Amino acid sequence: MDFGMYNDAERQQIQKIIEQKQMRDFLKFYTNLVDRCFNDCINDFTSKSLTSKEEKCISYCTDKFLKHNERVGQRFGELNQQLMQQQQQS
Amino acid sequence: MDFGMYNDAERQQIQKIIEQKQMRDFLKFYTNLVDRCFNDCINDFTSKSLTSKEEKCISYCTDKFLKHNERVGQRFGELNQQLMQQQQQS
Amino acid sequence: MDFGMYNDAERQQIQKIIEQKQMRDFLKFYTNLVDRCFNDCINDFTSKSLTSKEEKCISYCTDKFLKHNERVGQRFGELNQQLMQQQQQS
Amino acid sequence: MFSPFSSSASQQTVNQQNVAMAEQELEMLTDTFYRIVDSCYKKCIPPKYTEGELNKGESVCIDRCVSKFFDVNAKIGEAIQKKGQQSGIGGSVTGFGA
Amino acid sequence: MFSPFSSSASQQTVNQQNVAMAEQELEMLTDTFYRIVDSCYKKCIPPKYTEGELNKGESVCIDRCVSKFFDVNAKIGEAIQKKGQQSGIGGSVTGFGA
Amino acid sequence: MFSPFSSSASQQTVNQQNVAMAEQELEMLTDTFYRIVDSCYKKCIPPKYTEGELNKGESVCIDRCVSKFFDVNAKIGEAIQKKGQQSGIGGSVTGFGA
Repeated sequence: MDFGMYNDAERQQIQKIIEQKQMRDFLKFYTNLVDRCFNDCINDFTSKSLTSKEEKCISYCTDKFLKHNERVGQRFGELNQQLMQQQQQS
Repeated sequence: MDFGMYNDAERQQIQKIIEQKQMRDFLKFYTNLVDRCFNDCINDFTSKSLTSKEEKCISYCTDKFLKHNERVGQRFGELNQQLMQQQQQS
Repeated sequence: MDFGMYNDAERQQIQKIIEQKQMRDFLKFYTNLVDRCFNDCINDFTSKSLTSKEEKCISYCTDKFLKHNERVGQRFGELNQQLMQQQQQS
Repeated sequence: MFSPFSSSASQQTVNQQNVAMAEQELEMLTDTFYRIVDSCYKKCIPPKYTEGELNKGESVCIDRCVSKFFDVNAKIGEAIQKKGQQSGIGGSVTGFGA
Repeated sequence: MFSPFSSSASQQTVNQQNVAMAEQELEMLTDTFYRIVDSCYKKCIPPKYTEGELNKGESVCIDRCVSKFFDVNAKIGEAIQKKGQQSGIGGSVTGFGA
Repeated sequence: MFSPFSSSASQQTVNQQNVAMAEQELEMLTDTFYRIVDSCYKKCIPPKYTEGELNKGESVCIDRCVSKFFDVNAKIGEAIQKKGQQSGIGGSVTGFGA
């Protein structure tokens, strides 16, 4: 976001909102991660405990989802910045 | 909705809420539209830019989704009004 | 939840929040139920009214979804309580 | 709507519970609308797009789909009420006829 | 719970942060519950309905599915914490045992 | 950022509409981010996991997927504006460049 249009007091308040949002965003990320990996990895209900195959799948899925988020975040940031610059020039 | 039960002051406040809601509703409509058309039309990741086939698909999908929303809205309004009349008679 | 850490006044306020939440939770349960059973049971659009086969499906689906919710609720409660006890011991 | 003899809106007292109720009904109504849009799109519009218009078959399907959604909604609402699992909430939970 | 000698609730001060924390834990707990309902329905209940009861296979599947969801939730929570990507949020993020 | 000659933040008046606008833009931006994460995961990551790394094909697919999502978002935003169905909301509805 471009904060150039806000005064210092407004920026302070916006900063507070961002901090409150971070906790909610982390929870959303975490629940998305659990839902996706559970749905993709757990398909054997012949026993109550996780099989070693399922445990490995969950571990790979967690890593992959984290890296996916990171990579999308990088591209998202770059493209969003390009867009902002285009808007300022036009 | 049936506003007959509210006084003028209440109606004014409800009107304000409806106006605030319209912006949120439009955004929801817009994000649903983008998600659906992206998911239905974009399946080629051999290049970075949209193919002409994808562009055409997005354009058709946008038009169709708009018309679908409109038609559902018409039927929804009619059936909802019927329901309200039935409830008032019973 | 473990309310041991709250004083009486706080518990009263939390109790109020729980009551307000129950209405929202019921609505969420109800809309999930309708969406699921509609999507699973209604696939014939050659006529405007529900077929007897569809009506039966909706009825079974409703019962099954209710019982599913109940059973998940029982297991959820048990496992959650176990977790709380483990956390207090550690 | 203006009448010189009616009490002006600014002098009326606003019952906040009334306003909150209206807001909740409005939320439910639009939520239901969006859920129907979603369900009926999946049921009636095949995801390959060769034109921007709704064809005849799609249009008829949408009309019937909305109608059936109302019926299913009412039917399940009644079933739930009969089971008495939510006494006291009553008929307006269906999100229709608000 | 009432005792004539304890300070009455109305005289106690309410720590709004405590109440907000309880509210958030409650939200997380019910959110988790609904996500399990959803996931385990997809895993255990085939979408053709020939009866309203849960049969034996479905019931057992549900029990195991809920149990496995708790295990996966805990496992991923630990993995995330180990990666230290969210220092300071700690064990309660899992939405369980709240 | 500190300058001894600028008026201190505590003396400035906060325009609550500005703050609300910033909050809404922030919500839209993160909402869009999560929707891209979701869509591109479905498009690019096959749900069988034999390693925790993103392989070359997946990485390239993600980059192109994010880029195409931006393009589709812009294209649909323009189309909607051209139809004039939402005059007055303007370019910021796309959730980008906020």
